[in-house]
Amino acid sequence: MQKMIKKVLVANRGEIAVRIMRSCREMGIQSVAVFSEADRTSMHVRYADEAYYIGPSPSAESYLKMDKIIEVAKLSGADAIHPGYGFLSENAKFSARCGEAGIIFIGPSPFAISTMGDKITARKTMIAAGVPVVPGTTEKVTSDEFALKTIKEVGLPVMIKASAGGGGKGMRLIREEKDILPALRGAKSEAMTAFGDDAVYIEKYIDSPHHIEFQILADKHGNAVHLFERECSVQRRHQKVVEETPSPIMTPKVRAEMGAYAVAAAKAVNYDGAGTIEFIVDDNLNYYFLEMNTRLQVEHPITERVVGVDIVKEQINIANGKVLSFVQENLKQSGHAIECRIYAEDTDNNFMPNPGTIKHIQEPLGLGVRHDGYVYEGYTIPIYYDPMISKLIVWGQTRGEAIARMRRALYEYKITGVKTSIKFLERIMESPDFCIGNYNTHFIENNLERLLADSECDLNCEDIALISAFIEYSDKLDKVKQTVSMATLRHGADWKARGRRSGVNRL
Amino acid sequence: MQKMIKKVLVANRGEIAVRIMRSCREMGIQSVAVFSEADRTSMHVRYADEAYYIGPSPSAESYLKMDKIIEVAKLSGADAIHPGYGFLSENAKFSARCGEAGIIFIGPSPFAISTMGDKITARKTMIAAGVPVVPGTTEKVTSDEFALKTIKEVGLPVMIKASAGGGGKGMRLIREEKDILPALRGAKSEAMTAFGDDAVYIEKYIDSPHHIEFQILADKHGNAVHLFERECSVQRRHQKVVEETPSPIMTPKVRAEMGAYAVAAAKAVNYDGAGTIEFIVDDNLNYYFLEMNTRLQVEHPITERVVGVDIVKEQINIANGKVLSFVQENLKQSGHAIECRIYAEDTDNNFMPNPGTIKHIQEPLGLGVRHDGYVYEGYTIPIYYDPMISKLIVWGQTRGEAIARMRRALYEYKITGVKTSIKFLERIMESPDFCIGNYNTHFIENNLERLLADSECDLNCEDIALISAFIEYSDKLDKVKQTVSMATLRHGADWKARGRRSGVNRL
Amino acid sequence: MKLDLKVKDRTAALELIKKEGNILKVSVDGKIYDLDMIKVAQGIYSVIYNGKSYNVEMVPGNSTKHYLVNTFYRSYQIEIIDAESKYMKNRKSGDSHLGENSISTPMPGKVVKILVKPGDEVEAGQTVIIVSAMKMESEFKVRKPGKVKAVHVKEGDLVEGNKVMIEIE
Amino acid sequence: MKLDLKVKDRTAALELIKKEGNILKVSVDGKIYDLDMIKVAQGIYSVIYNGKSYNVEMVPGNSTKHYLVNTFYRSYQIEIIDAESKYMKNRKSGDSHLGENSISTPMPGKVVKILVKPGDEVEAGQTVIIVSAMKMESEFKVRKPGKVKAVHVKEGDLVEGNKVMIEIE
Repeated sequence: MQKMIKKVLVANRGEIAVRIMRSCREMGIQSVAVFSEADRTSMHVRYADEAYYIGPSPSAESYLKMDKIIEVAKLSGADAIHPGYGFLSENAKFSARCGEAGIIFIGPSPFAISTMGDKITARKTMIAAGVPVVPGTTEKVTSDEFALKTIKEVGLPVMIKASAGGGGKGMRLIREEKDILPALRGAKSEAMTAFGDDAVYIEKYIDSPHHIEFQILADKHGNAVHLFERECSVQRRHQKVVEETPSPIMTPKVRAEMGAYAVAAAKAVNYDGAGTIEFIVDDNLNYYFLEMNTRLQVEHPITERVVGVDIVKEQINIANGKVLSFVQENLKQSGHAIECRIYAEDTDNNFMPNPGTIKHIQEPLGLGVRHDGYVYEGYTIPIYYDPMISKLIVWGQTRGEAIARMRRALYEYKITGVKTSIKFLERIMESPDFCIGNYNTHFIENNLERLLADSECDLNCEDIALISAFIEYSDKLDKVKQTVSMATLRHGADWKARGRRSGVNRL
Repeated sequence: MQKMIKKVLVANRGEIAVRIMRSCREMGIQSVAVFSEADRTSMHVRYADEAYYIGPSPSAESYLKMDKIIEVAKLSGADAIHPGYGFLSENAKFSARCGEAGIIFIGPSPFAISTMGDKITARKTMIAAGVPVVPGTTEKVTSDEFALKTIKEVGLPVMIKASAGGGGKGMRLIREEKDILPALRGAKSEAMTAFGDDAVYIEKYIDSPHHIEFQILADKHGNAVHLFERECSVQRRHQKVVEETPSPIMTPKVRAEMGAYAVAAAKAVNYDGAGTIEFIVDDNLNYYFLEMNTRLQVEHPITERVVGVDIVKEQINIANGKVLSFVQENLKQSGHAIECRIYAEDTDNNFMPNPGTIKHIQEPLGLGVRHDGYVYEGYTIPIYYDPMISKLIVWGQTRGEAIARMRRALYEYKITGVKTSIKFLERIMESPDFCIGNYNTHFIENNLERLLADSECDLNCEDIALISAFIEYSDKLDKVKQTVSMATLRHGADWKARGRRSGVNRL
Repeated sequence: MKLDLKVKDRTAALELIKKEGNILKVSVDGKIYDLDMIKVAQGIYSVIYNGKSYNVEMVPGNSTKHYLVNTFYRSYQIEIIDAESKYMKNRKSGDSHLGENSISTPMPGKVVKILVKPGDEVEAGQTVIIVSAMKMESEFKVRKPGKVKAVHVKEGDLVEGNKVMIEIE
Repeated sequence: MKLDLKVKDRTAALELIKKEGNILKVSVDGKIYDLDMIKVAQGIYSVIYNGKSYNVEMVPGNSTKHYLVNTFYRSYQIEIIDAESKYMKNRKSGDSHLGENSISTPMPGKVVKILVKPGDEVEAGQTVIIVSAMKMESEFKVRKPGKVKAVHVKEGDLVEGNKVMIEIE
C-alpha cells in the first residue's frame, strides 16, 4: 500500500495557500509554505508549519521556479506538492518533474494537463468522446482557403483563437467576410509572439453566452463524479467577479446531461483529481465544451457549500490513491451559494489595482457566511501579484435568501487603507438583472453605469462625515498643542534649574 | 391581514443582539439597539440602524427596565421587540406589557411563558400531555410527612427543587434518609430568599445524565415541528460550554419519539415561536422532560447549520402571523455541527471572569466555520455582563470532520488582551472521551486535570518566546535612547543658543 | 473651535459649540447637530444622531489636512481649510493648469516603458508611460496637448502611489 | 546587546550577536539561534527558525519589563532583568512573604462585601472579601494565618485587575 501523505508543500501564496493549509491541518498533515521576498509577512507564511524563502518578488523568479520549489520540498521532507491555482498549477512539465523527484503532485497527470492545455487537441479529444463542442475546426488553420471554406460552413460571426492560447491573446472576433484574412493574419502573428506557436483554429461565435462550468472529481481507479454546475457569467474583461450555484437558468434535465458530459470529458483523458469543465451556453440552453481547467478553481467554495464536500481534502485523498468515498447518486445540491471576489481596486478609476497597507479590517461573520482571505491589519498588499484580497461566500436556503445574505455580508465588510470592489459588488447584488437571474457575460458592460453610480445618502451623511473629520483634526491639534505647551513648561523649569546651576558655577 | 414588521427593537446586547440584527437586515427590517452606559462602544450599537441610551450599566437599571425599553420602542417607531436570551426573554409580564403597548413581542404568549416558568405547573402540564417527566411529585411539598412518603415511593437519591427556581438555587441533592428533613428546610428557606416563594417539589435524581434538548418551532395556526436535538452535556457549574448536533448517543427511534414529545409539549401550552424542550437522558436512553426554555437558545446556531433554517427569521415570520413554510417531513439533519462558547476567563484560576481590552484579534475563517461574536480590536469588555466573547460553530460531513475542523478553528483563533477559554476548549476537542462521544454532564469534572494541563512544546518554543521579548524590549530601548539623544542634541543646541543670547544680554 | 472643511465643491463652516464627553453640539453651515460621537478604535467613530447609528471610518490622506471619510454608503474626500492652506491655495492657483495635465500614478507599481522625453510635443490621448501593477499594465495618456517639461522616473523604477511621473506644460 | 530574562524559575542570558534586517543571530544561554524574525503587526512577530514557522504574540504586562508571550501552544510570563530590577528584587526580598498572603484581584470587578477590618486575626481559608464581576461572585480567602494590616478598598468600589485590596502580615 502507498505511504500516506504527511507533509504538503503549497506552491502558492495568499488566500488559496491558506485555504489549502486549513484542510491539511484538519487532516493532520503538516504544511510547508514557500515565499518570495515580497511575501515574508503574508499570512500563508505565518499559517504554515514550515516556511522557506524561494526568491525575489516577481513570480518568474520565485513561485514559477520549478527547481527551487522541488528542492525545498526535498529539503523539508514534504511528500507532496499542492500547486493551488495559477502559477504552476496547469504546467504539465512541473507535474512530470514532481513525479521524477518522487514527490506526489496533487493534480492530474502530465498527459491530462497537456491534452487539455492545447485547445485543438482538447477539441479533438472531446469530439471523440462525444462531448458537444462549439462548431468549428478541429485542425489548425494552415491556409487562407481552408479558413474561408470553414467559415463559410460554420457561418459568421466566428472567433479565431490560438491553440496554445489563454487570456484573450491571439483571439479575433470576425463579423464580416472582408475582415477574415486580416484577422487571421493578426491572430497568427499575435499567437506567435505570445506563445511561440502560431497555430490557430476557428470557432462559431456565440453571442451573449453564459459561462457555466461543472466541477468534477476523479480517482485513480476509474471512478469519476461531477459536483454539479457553477454559473460564472458575471465577468469583467474575461475575469470572473461573482459566481453562484445552482445556475439560475439551469433545468434538471440539462444539468444531468451536461454533468454526464463533464464526467465523460474527464474520463477521455484518464483524469484524476479535481477539475472543471467549462461550457458556453446560449439562451436556449444549447451548450458547448469550451475548455477544461485541470486544477482547483478560485470559485470552488460555492460547490463545497452546496454539495457539502471539502474539495481540497478530496484532492489529497485522490493523490493518496484512495477510492472516492461517494458515487454520483450520493451527491445533491442543497440550497444556494454565491461567491464575490473582493479585489483591491479602484472601481471608479477603470478598476485600476490599488495595492497598499490595510489600516483596518472588519470581516463579515455569522450565519451562512464563509470568508476566505489572507490579509490582516497592518499587512501591505504587494504590487507583484493578483489584486484579489479575499472571497466572500454565502449560503441561503433559496437564491433570494443567498442574495440578501450577500448584501448583508458586503455591508458588514469594511476595509480601510486600500480601495476595494465591495461597493461595486453591493450594486451587482441590487441590480434587477442579477436579482431575477437574467444575465449573461455582457451583464457588467450592460449595467456599468448603474454599477458605478454613487450610493444614495441623505445630507446628514455628508455633514456627519464633515463633523467626524473636524473632530479628528481638532483632537489632533489639541494633542499637538498640549505636547508643545508641556515642552514649554519643561523648558521653563529647565531654564530655572540651569540659571541656578550657572549661578553656582559662578561662585 | 396583519401589518408586517418593519422595525425591530432588540432588547439585548453583545453577540445575540448583533446576530438578531443580521437576520433583520437580510429581511429588509430596520433594527433598533438599546444600550447601557457601559455599552456605548458595543458592536450592537454600531451595527444597528438606530441606537438609544436606556440607563446605567447594571442590567437592573437598563436591560431589565421594561418601561424604558417600551418607551424607546414607541419613540423609534419599532413594531416589534426581540428579547434575545437572558434579560427579559422569559418574562411573562414583559410579553404582556408589549402586547398592551401594541408592540409585537417576538416570543411566546404570557400564558406559555408563565406555565413553563413555574416548574410544578410545567410538570403537571407535561404529564397531562403524556410527556415523560422525571419521577416525583406534581404538587408542592406541604409537609414533612408528604416529603418522606414521596421519597419512599420514588426511592433515593432525589433532588428537592424550587418551583420558581433556576440557576441551582433552592436545590438540594439527598442521598441518605437522615438528610431528608434538613435538606427540605434548607431548600425552602433558600427558595424563599431567592424567589420570594418557598414552593419546592421532589424529583428522582438521575446520576451522570446527558442533557439533550429539542428545538421546536410553532406558528400561530397550530402547526409545530421540531428541528431535532442538541447534545449539551459538556457543562461546568450548570453552564454549557460545548454543544453538538446530532447527539453522539442518539438513535433514530429515540430521536423520533423525543421529537414527537417535544412537539406535544409545545402544543400543550399553545406555544408559538421558537422554543427548546430540555430532557435529561440516562445511559440507557431513558429520557425525562426537564424544562422548557421559552426563547432563543445560545446554542441555536448548530441546529441552523445542520437543518438549514435561520431560526431568527422563522421567529419573525411567526410573529408576523405567517404559516410555517415547512412540515416535519421536509426537515433533515445533514452532517454534524459543534459549538464552542468562548469566554473571557482565566481557566487556570478557577475560571474567573477576565474582562479587559481586546488588543488583537484574529478570527478563524474558511470552510465550515461560523463565528458569532461582537468584540473588536480596541473594545473593552465591560464587567457588568456575561463573560461570553463569541460562539464558534463548525460543520463537517461527519462528527470526526467537525471535531478536526473545530480544532483547526480554535488553533486559528487568537485574542490578546484578555484571557480566554480557547486552549481549554482545544483540550476538550482532543480528549478521548469527547472524541469517541462517550460523555455526560460529569465530563468536565472527570477530565479536569487533563483539560487544565499545559500543552506540550519543545524547548525552542520557550527560547523563541524569550528571544521575542528580548527583541521587543531592545527595540523599545533603542527608540527611547534615540529620543533621548535627540533631546540632548537639541538641548545642547539650546544651551549654546542661550549662551549666546545671555552673552548678548550681558552686552 | 472653528474651521472650514471642503468636500467636493462645497466648503462648509464648522464650529464646535459644546463638548461634554462624547456628547457634542456642532454647527455645520449654521445647522446645529446634537450628536453622541465616540472614537471606538483608531480611525473609527460611532456616531448617533437623532437616534440613527452611523459608523464613520477615517483614513488619513496625503497630508495631515486630508481625510478619506467613509460612511456606510459613501466615501468623501475631505480637506481641512485653515489659514495656511488658504495661503498655499492662492500661491498654487497660478499653475493649476500644469498640474492637471501632468501624469501621476494613482497606485504603486513598476514603470514598464517611457514613451517620451523632455521637450517632446504631445497630443491629447497620446500614451506617454506604461506602468504595471498586480499582473496588469496601465497606459497613461495625456489629457490636453502640451510639451513634456520633465520626466521624474525611469524604466524599471518602482513608484509609490500619487507621485507625479511626467510633467507636461 | 545583552540581557537576562526570567521565565518561570529559569533565568536565561540572551545576547544579540548579529542583526541584518529581519535576519538575526541570538544566543540564549550559549545556544545560538539563527532566525528570520519580523514584526507583522503591533505585538505580533512571525519567526522562522530551522524552517519552522512560529507566530508569537506579545502583550505588555504590568510594567515595561513584563511581557505575556504566547506561542501557538503555550503562554509564558517573561520578565526583563536589568540592573534596576536586580536592585529592586534585592530590596523587596525581605517582605515577599507579606506579598504572598495579601489579597489582590486578578480581574476588574466590584467589591460586594468586606468581612474583615485592620487588626483582625485571620485563619487560613477564611473568606475576607467578596468581589463580583460578570454575573459571578468570587470569595477571596486567606492562604496562611495572619493579621489584617490594611484594607485598601471599600464596599461598592470598582477595582481594576491586579490591585492589592487587603494586606495581611
